[in-house]
Amino acid sequence: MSAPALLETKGLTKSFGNVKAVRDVDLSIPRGSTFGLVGESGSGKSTVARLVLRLIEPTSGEIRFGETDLRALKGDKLRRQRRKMQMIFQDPFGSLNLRMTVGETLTEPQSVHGLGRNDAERRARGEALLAEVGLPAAAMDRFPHEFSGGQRQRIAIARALATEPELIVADEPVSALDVSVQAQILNLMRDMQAEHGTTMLFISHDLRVVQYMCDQIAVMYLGEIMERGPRHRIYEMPQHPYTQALLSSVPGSPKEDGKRAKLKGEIPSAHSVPSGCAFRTRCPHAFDRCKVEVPVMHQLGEGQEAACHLLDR
Amino acid sequence: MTAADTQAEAREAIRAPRAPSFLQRFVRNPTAVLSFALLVAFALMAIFAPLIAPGDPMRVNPVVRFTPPGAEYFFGTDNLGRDVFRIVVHGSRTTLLVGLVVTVISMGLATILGLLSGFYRAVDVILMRFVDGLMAFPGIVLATAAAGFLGPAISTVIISLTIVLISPSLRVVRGQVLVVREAQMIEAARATGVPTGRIFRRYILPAVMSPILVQASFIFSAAVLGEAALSFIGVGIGPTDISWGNALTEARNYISQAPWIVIFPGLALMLTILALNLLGDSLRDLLDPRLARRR
Amino acid sequence: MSPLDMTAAPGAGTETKVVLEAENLGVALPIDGKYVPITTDVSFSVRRGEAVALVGESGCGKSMTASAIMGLPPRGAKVTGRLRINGRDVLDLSPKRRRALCGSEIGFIFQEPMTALHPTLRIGRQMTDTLCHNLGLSRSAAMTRAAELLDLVGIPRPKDILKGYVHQLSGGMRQRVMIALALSCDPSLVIADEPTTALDVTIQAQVLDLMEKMRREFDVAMLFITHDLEVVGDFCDRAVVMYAGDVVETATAAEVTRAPHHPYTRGLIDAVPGTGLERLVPIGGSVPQIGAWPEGCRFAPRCSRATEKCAIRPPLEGAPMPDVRCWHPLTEERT
Amino acid sequence: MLRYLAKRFLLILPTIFVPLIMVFLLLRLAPGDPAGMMLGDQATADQLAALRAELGLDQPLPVQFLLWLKGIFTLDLGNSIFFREPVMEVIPRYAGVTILLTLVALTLAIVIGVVMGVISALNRNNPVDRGVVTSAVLGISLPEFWFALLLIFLFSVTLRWFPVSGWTPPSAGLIAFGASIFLPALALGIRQSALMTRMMRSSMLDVMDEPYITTARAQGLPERKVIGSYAMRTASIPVLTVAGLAAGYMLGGAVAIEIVFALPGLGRMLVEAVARRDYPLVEGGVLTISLVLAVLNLVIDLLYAVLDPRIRYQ
Repeated sequence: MSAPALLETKGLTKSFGNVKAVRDVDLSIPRGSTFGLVGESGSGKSTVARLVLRLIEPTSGEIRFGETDLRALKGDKLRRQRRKMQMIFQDPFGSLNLRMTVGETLTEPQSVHGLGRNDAERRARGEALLAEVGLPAAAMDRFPHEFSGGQRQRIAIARALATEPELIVADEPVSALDVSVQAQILNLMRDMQAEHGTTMLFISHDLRVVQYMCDQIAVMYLGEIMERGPRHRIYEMPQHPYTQALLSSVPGSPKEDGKRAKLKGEIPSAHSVPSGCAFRTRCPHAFDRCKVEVPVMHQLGEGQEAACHLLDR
Repeated sequence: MTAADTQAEAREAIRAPRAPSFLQRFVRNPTAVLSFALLVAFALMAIFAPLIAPGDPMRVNPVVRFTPPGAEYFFGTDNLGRDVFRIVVHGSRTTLLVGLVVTVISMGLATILGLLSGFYRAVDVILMRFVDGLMAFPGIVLATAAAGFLGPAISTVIISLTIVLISPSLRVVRGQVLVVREAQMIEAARATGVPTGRIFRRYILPAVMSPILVQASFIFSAAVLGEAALSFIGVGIGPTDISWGNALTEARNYISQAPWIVIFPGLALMLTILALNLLGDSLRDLLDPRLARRR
Repeated sequence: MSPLDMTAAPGAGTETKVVLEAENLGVALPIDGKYVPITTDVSFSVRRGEAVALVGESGCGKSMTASAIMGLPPRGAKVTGRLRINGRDVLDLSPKRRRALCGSEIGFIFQEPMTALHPTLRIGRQMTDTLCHNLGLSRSAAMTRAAELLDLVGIPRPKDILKGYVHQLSGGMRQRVMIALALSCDPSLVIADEPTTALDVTIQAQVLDLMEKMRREFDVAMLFITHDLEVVGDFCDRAVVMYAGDVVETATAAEVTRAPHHPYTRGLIDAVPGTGLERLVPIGGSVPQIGAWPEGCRFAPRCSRATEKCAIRPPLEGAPMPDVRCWHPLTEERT
Repeated sequence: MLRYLAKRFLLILPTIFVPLIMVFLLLRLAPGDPAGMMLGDQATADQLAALRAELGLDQPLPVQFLLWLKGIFTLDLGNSIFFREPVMEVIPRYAGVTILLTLVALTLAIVIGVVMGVISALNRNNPVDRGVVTSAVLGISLPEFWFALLLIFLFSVTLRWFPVSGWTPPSAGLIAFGASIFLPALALGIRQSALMTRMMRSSMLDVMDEPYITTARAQGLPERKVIGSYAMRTASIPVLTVAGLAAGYMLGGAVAIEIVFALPGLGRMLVEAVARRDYPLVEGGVLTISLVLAVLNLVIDLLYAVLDPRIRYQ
């Protein structure tokens, strides 16, 4: 908890035209931890992933990576910074170059960042990476389409590890996989994280997966953080009505009056975010104030915070 | 211990057998092989025309005019007693030359402009308006007007066909660049820190090459057809040059007496175009990554 | 009896009539000139008022089974075995009479309502086409009925929605329209193919509630196809677990989700993160590809309990435990 | 909807102006003196100067461009050198033939394309389908002027079913008109109908695999209705998209067809004007073809919006 933050954002905001996809997001990810970002579609969680990696340009806000001001980096400096921060995508088929062998895929990050003294050394490291993710060295000369979905995601993980990054951002890394394979990849990522001490930003819509993987969790809704805190606080004593509803909507959760749904209505479109609290149109406790005033974060102890007017007293 | 676990979990054969290479699949595709062979045959015919049908194809011999096809004149003779076979063989030179030059120039330009257009918004807006304008407009009309101003000659045909055919090619290349540009592998490469130049070379160019190759065979066929049409209406190559289209210009007046003068040059033309279209079709099937993925 | 004026308490006095009965149902598809089996020996039944889950991972054959029951398998498919709907053998019906069962006796709910509803036809037109054809209603009567149905599934301003197109609706609304369409001709069997998979959690809960309400009101037999065991435990009465084209286990939903007997079902449960943080126990390897199933027990290569005996394919009935296709089923409760 | 139409209209402007600008530039930038070419060797210096002044060729290029633009907007395209009367009076005499020919050919191509495409798709991979696919490939490779000659040889010379050549306007009786336009329209439409057959076939195959077709079946609708009103509705949209391109292609193909069948159309007029170096008439011809195309494309865009509501509501 007291570990210094590796990644920190302040007031991170991104607009696409007149759609505000992400608004005022403050994150602080302690070094060596796994930080979970959960939310439904339109919550802006994947946009945050791309913003902190500077794959898209923020409209405003700060991003700090350790001592580095990421927003100040440009061109080649930014590119070289990428050695320290890598990404794993949802679709292992789309994120691999189908025309490159696994070997090329694994040596490329090393060579573009000047790691390894020669090709032989980089190739040896590629084979070591494959072994680490549980694939035989024979895979080096194969192409991505010769592998199953789970194996491809292993290759993507190996690629992300190739530069020994300090931060890995994983965007829904298991949601394209079958349940039985999903568990393999989750375990693999947990092991990697433990072994290398890598800091991880883990993005998912699946609350159970996030609970399994993450120490710190932030819940997003329509581009804003509703609640954040350590895992046990979020899952055992959620304070924000949205977090509560989200957790009790998971299939298998106890029903009230024989009903599963705790929320009425649908997620509003990002084009027309409600005034005041973004969640108020679906909130069972909404009152007049929620319409006019954006709630601020309330400190709830142990690092738990929630943005809701109900917490005022 | 965890590594052992991991390996046990991943224990699973890499999906064998290895996918056949492009060449292996090409050879196994009868349409591809047949059309390619036909094209090679036409190319050889053009190259060795003086050996296959020696003599001047324009030589007039009124004594034998309108001789039907037979052992002496395979394809018969025309109204001036010229050997139709010789005309067909020598005519392939013009046709294939124009087709090749137009394809190379227009595809080359289209690739460069298409890549630029896919990456620079300003270039894109201007080029695409231009392409929209040219795309719908009938190329023959434009080429006819051009021939009027520049005079009929091979160079005129090449210039006007290139102008006309660059638009559809540019569209194909640009469309593909736009698709590839949004592909997740590009974002992944950027996130890894791969420099832009390398992304261009290793990621984008290989991905747009296949549609370019396919498009090239269709452009080739369109150029062959275009040259023939222009020559046929008399605004293509000069009247003293030989091409299949030219041969048909006069032949059409004698169709009732000597249909063979019309049939053979046209047949050669059609076979060439057919071979190119079939080659394009089979290349498209063979190069489609979705099909390759399906084994 | 119209479900709209239904007053009887749900479940009261329902005779347990078998609506759907599949016996050794198999589907084979022609691939490269040979028939490759996609499912084999699928046997189960669904009674009136009951929700039965067909569970499994991708490629297990659950969707293929569903399309075979609908009579709409992919082109060239060969369907074998027996299939009875409301007591009638349907596999040898003529295509026309088979089609007549669709809509009127069987309703279908798809995973992706966005693509399952026609993009350029008004929603009203799609609903009335169905009502007119199956129930012989006039266009205007069908329109009134369609509006009632939309109201029933909780769609506000049904008359406006009927005039609109699918792309104008949100994901949850689309799935409500789909449900209304499936129920429009009062079928006795509803097949739902992953109806909530594409939806967000909070919307998924709403749709599951709606489906439960509709199931009771229309008193239908429901075949619920899903990959999510939690949804099975939450929504269904019984479950049929499929793996590599086979039924591996049939039991009550509670049994399947808490104390399954087949090692594969157990593996599926252990592979999903629960509330506990203990290390997940994945199933090694991955699902075999269609046409490349192992001989004998198809799960054996991934199974920790496999022995030499597993080289022989276990039957569903006649192995150590009834309704479990395994030579070494898990017998004791695991805690 | 109005916004969509306005946008389409703006997008069509380049279709009119790009070809015109190219012709404008070609004429001015080509080597040699246009006035000299038009008048021939015997022209006196005074005659040349007079013609240059009339065509505005004595002005600097930007001024010429503005004058030219003004001419287009006021539909004052000058006088035809050969006919010695305003271009705007010459053109209408020829335009009707070409427009009729193109419309008949386009209709023929769409009807053949849609029918054959659907038949082919519904018989996927059986002999009927293979037959259609093979004919379509042959059709695409068929040079239309050559096909026109073969048609004349077969139907006019050998069978004597149709006149060899010549034009009968619709006012002279529909049967005679039909007889005179059928072969030219068939020759002009054959390639495009083959293209549309392929398009319709693949689009139909795609649509038949769409989930909403399965839904329609799952609702118990009879197959005839599923195909006729559910599948064809969406499958025909891509065919419409290529209809605009096909129309352009046919206006061009009409040049050769008009020559073969000796039809007094714009295409033949254009070739003759080029041969006579009648530049104002050439420009007028190009302008007319551009305008016809623009109108056709607007009509197609309108149809598009009718068929696909997703466009209307954007």
